[in-house]
Amino acid sequence: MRQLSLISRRVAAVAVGLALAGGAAACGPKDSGGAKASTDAKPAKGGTLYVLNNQAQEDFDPARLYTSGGGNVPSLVYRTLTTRTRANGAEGSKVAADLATNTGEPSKDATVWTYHLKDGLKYEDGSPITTADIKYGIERAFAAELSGGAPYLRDWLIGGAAYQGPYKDKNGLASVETPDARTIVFHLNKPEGEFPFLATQTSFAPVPKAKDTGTKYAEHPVSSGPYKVIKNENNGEHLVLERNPNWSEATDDQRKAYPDSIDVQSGLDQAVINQRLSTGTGKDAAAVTTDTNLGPAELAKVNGDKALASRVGTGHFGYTDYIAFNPKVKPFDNPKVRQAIAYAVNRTTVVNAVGGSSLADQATTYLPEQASFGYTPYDPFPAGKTGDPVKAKQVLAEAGYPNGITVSLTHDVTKADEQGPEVATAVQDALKAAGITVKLDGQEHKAFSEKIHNVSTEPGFFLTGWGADWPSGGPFLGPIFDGRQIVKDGSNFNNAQLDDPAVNKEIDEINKLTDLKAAAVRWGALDKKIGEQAVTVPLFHPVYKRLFGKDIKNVVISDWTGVLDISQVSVK
Amino acid sequence: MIRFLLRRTVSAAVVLLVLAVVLYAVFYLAPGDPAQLSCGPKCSPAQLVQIREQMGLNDSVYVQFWHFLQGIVTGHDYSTGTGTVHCSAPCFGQSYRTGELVSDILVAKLPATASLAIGAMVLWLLLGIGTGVLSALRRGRPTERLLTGLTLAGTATPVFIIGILLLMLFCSVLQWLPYPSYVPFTDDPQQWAWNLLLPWLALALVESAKYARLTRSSMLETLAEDHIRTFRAYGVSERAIIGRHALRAALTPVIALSALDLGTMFGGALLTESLFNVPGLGQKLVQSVELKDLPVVVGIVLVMGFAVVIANAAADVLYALADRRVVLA
Amino acid sequence: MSAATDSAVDPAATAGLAEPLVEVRDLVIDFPTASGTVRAVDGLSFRLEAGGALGIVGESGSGKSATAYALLDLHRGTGARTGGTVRVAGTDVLGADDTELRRLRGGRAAMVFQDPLSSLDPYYAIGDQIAEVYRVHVKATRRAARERAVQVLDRVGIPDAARRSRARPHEFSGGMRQRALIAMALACEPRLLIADEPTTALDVTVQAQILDLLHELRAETGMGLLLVTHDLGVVAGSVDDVLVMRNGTAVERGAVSAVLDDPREPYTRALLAAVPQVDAARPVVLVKQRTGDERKAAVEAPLLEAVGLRREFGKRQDTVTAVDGVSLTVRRGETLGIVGESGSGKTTLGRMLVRLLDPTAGELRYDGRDIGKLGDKALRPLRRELQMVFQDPVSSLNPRRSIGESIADPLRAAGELSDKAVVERVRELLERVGLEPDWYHRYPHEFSGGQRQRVGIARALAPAPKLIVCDEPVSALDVTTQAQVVALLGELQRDLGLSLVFIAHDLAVVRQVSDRVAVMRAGKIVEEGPADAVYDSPQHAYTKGLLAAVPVLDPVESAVRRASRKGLAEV
Amino acid sequence: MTTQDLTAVEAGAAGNPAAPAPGARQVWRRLRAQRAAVAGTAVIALLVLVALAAPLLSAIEGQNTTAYHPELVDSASGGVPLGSFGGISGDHWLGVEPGTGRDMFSRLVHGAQISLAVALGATLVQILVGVGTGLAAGLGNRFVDNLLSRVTDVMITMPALVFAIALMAVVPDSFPRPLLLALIIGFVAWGSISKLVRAQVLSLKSLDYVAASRLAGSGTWRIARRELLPSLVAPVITYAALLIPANMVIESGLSFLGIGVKPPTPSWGQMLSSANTWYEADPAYVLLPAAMLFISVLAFTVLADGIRTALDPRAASRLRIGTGRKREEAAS
Repeated sequence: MRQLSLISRRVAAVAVGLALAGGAAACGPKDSGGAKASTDAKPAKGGTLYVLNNQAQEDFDPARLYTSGGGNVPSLVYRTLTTRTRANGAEGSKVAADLATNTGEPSKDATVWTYHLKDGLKYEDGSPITTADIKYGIERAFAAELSGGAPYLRDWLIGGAAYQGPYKDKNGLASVETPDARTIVFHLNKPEGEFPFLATQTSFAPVPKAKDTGTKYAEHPVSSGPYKVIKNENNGEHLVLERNPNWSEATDDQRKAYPDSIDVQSGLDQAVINQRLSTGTGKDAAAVTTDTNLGPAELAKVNGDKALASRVGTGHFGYTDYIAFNPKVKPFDNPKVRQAIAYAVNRTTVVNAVGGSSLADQATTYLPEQASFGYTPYDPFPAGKTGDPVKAKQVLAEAGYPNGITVSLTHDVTKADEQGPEVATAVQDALKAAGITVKLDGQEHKAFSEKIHNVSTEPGFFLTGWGADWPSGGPFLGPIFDGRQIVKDGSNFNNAQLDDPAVNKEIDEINKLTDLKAAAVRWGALDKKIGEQAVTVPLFHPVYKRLFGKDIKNVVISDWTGVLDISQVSVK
Repeated sequence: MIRFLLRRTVSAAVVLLVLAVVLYAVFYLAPGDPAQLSCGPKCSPAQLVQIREQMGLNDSVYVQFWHFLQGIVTGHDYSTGTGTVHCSAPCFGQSYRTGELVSDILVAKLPATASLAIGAMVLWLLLGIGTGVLSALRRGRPTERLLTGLTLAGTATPVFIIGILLLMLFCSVLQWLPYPSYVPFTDDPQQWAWNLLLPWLALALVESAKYARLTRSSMLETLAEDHIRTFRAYGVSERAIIGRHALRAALTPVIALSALDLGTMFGGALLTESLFNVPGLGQKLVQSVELKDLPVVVGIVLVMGFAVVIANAAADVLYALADRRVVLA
Repeated sequence: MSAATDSAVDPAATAGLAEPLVEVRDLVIDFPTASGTVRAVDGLSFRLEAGGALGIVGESGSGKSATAYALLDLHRGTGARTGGTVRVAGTDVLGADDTELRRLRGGRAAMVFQDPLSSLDPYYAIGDQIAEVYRVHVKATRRAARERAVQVLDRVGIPDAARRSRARPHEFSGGMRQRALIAMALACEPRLLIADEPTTALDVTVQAQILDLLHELRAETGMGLLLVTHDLGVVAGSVDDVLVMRNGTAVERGAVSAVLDDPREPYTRALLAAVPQVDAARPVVLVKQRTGDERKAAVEAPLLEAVGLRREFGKRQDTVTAVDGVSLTVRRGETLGIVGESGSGKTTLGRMLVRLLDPTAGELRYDGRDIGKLGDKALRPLRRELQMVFQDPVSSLNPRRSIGESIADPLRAAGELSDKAVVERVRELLERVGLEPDWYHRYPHEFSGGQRQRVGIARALAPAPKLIVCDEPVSALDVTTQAQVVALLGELQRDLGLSLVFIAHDLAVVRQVSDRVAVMRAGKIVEEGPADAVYDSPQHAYTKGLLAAVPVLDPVESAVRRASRKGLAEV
Repeated sequence: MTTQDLTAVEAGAAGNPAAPAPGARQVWRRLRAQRAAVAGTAVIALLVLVALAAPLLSAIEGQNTTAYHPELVDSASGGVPLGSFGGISGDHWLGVEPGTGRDMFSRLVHGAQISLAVALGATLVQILVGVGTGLAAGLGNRFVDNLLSRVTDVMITMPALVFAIALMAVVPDSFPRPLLLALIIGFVAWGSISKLVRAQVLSLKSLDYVAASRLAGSGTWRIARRELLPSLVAPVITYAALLIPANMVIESGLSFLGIGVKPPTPSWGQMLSSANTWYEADPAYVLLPAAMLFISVLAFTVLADGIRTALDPRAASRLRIGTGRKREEAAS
């Protein structure tokens, strides 16, 4: 769960051949949370929780971690100004105060945010946590040595773009003020009503300057959370966490911290993880995974086994896989062509290609089906479950191609990838019926991602997907459709290169809102408005199925992460 | 002997240097920006510039390669931001992606690879020599034909097919073994062996076929030699001839070949490591190639190349020890 | 002590005698081959009394080795079929079961093979190998067996036997290895020693030593000896009786003196006539009658002249000097013989003379011009004038090209003749060397060794050379073929006025063809002079030793020489 | 030499020690005499036929490699095929692929095309490069020999799979994949054949007939062409026959790792890699491509064995030593 956005998910899916990591977890609006068997049992303190993961907790440094809501394992060690609400389902997609007394006090136009620390906050060594440490932690995230974190600080904080981190620039970042040890003030260069979401990220964790060892800090970070790092082997491959005696439940109403210690073993094959969790012998009975989904083949097995099925948690994560168009490339400059494709798409075969209806929901909206994003159902080009080739043909004829058309679809060649050949072939197969001949242009996945995120090489018709860094419409729609976020000389995510003044204006307007509920409604409306332009064809939202051990109690899967939250899990 | 070692060292160094140059060349031709790799997604152009500077990527290829060579010979100091960390010689640099020292990665990944390679070798030698001897003893009989068929099938089977079939059989149908998941020897020797059993078996079945054929054919070749005729003409029994004279001669190439194979196994068992999830060098290499994490790739390949070179020299020495007629040169 | 008896001998007559050591009756050996069964031995019968010595002589393909193998039934399990009866030391060999046969093998009858290097296991110490064999037949401790091994090694004249018994075969010289094999044979005190071409792979001086050793051992232990060889000279001094074989049957048998002095059968006679005699001067018929002018020209203008020619192999301290400062002269129309034992550098020298090898130092003057340092290109026009005939008729012809094409090679390379003319010329050459012109399109494997050597000669002749270096041209051939090829060479030289350099280890052959002879040893020429002078009154001790070691056909002379060798050794 | 050989030669029977490598007809006869080799040849012939006729066979079945059949899989259970043995039916002779419901038979027969084309292409490249460098090293001067030998060492040292992976990552995606695979496999695994050729050349060079050819005034090129190349044919063919199955294994290995031909082009190794997790839910999905690959590789191996025996009955063990390594990397 280190990285959540598109590219990072691909990076996380490192090796070809090593099936890709589930990356995101899921939380479900429909049937969120864990299975019933475990929710009934009463959780108790004690024992050791084992976490079996595929991806190592690499770069376990608060500055380098790219997490959503502070991550799962990291959030056991790093407390941040705010954090996500540890609750099942939609409730779990809200921001909660953590180190701070509340989720933040905005100025009127949401450009200045002020936080106050709670009383009695201590590090693992007993020393007090101050806002200066939080400021230092934020500054560290700007150091080139500690690259890898999220870009928002750089984009939002005044002077962030030029700041080079505390090692090179001893003066510090002026836009983060600490008038006293308990107060911290952020000055933003534009209104950001969603700043409390940002403050959940690990870069908002305190780092005592005296204990900073630079790139080595990850080996022995100073804990502010309920657990401290006892062992960090092979760059996060094996982490052993033990209870931090200086953490106090009284200052933390989110983390439960039932187990006495937590052992995180990574680098395991996903099949092995699921195999071990399902067998559940010995220690594996007290094991969970935070990054491994049930695969299609395993699902086939689990579905036939009731006992096993009761140990599967379902999650939905805010993610959408879609067809993207670059309207600068012919014939996709013609909206009718794009619409014809939208009509022709067969979402059933597409969903089957990524593992079937248990692992993906058909999508017609760009925003995920969760209230916090502002989900508003719409389907501007109804294709039904299996596509509408007749309508598609008709629209294509209107576009001036009565005899069909030949186009090239760029996709990732990585097997079983959501942008992989199976999905591409499904699209190809469906469009054939509408008279659209699709040639497949498969690319190695690294080349693919470089190609589609560069405005000069971006193909006209390709598969891609997007997940937000926090459960809100802002990070979901902004990077993709905000015309100001078209990046000419770097990674560009505005695939459609949409620069619609009306859309831009609306985004700015919503960003000023600090009432997130009101904002969500407007994001939903904006989504619909953009959707009608047919610059994308949403295909599906992935669904996640997580297996957990026999002894696991108090399974909580929020709509924010979709993963079973290990700060809530009990093994006794 | 000393001259032999000296010459071998020089030629090994040349081979490894060429390898490093080739890799550098290949990866510099490859599209992709290491800074991007380190920076992660949504990296701003300004940030990229800083990172390039920090990683020394603005230097020319030659300068970077020179620094790399320097690091191997003299070690290297890296800034941690707050201080420096010394990477002692031979220093292969830092991972572009995670900033880990490549030497640390190598040290971390080597035990799994070594466990896999050495265990498999023991098994394949036992299986291979046993089968070879048996088929030489039973030559011309149905047993030999059966064994010949089996070994032929063995040489023809890609290791991942055998691997999948083994998984199917032992983990799914019979459920005798857990789905293999590497446990370090130092943690639990029994679990270590138990979990490596299938990968060992998969490699050994494929490899032993080769050894069985080698053993059998060199035994048969030896059996056709004049000195065997001598011992026959002196009334030495067939069993003694096979067990003492033919096997002895057959062992020489077998030992030499197994040294070579052990060397290549250190880098060559990509598929086995990948299939059975053995967190070794091969697996790491595939991942790093995919990510174009050049320092890690170069480090691992050099270690593999080194292993092969050592194995080659070892094979020659073993050969010479086993067969005194051979002069080391 | 006449051991060889007729198969038709009255059984009653022999019944009274003690059972013979070896008795072979109607032996038939068939080898199945791809193209049908080949009968190697066809109804052979002979016997050997205890303590007797029988020589079996024949050219290749006569079935002599097959017969020797049958005495221990080494054919068992090879697919060969044997028929008739073979009794050795009281055992019915062909009928014996494996255990009984094993008891005979090495215990009562031991065998010594031709190639002593390949006949020993390279991986074990020689002493261990002997001990192993010993323990098969004698119940003894490991230690006792080792002691026995040292004992027999000492007996066969291995110096410092206790230490040397720990050496492996490759650390021994050829002669020592053969001694070791004999020691192995002696270990169990067999009643019969079968020696299959025991000296063929050895140099002449070593051969003499081994034969002397066998002689001594026989006298000492009273064991019977069956000596199989192609060399009548070897037989002459070593056995009592001889059996001449041809095509699997006995041609003639009798006491060795009788057969060699007065052969009854034409085949035996032909065989004897073909054996070159070291003490016979060059047959006049081969010598070209030279006019006075020619002689004078020859003396004045040497065709090829080597001065201080030297050749090293290897680098730095591994350097081996194969030819060490050789100076010699080849005159027009004459034959220079070069004799030497293996490793003397004669082949290296020969190859340098035709510039197949580059001299490390020294000068090589052809027609007064130094060609020793010419590059490949500059050499090419000269190539045709200096040709070579090679030793091995197998490797000297490309098996994938027709002999006509091989011969045509130099003509085509010169590029002077039309295709048709080339073919015509090749046909002429084939005829000239005694082959059918129509064999142009045949491939080497269709020819016998002698014929192939003729092809090689034709190829050497093709470019009309001035000098041909013949490197052991007849050593791979049977004695009768050998004589024919030698005759052909002489004839060609006479007709074409060629200069020849004739390199050989066989002193007799060299004497037969040479005007002048150079004796080589360890890369140097130790003696040089007119052939008769060198042979009849050798000056250098090495030459003397060499000549003394040559086996002679006369058993009496042979015995005299053995005695004189003993004297030489004791001096 | 065996006792038998020796005595047979003695008897003038075993024919000629100078027996040339047998001619084509003789090889064919010897090959035909080996039942296994005949069977291997038959399987290969069938395979080639299947590969060539793949579109036709699919058409006869009435399917193609890309059509999705969502109705044939259980979408809620991860897409496991409905019906037994991976959904075998009259329409889908070998069932369908889990998830997509694509026709297995079509994909398997099309997979034969890739396997064969890449293996043969790569072998061709290996022969060209290997013979070229081997000849040059064997005939060239010391410098050339040393240089080429070092390069060859590097090629042999480098695990072929690793090199292939690295190269695959560098070449632009527009390059046709099967051709690229053939080229890359060919260019990373020619080391051993080069060594073989060099060794052969060195030993042939010392033969008298080559010396005779030099005396005849032939230049290096002429000697190479006339005297050496014909003698290299047998060992090179023998070796090449072994390389084909080895290359097949490398190709499937690369595909298994996910870097072979691009999907949706079907390839056996690729199918195996996705089938890897399915062995419990849908064993047919694993077993079919595994069987195809196994049978093909086995057939080629058996044929190679036969060819070797036919070309030189005694060379078997000698050659063996030199061939194992490259293949192992591919196989492991």
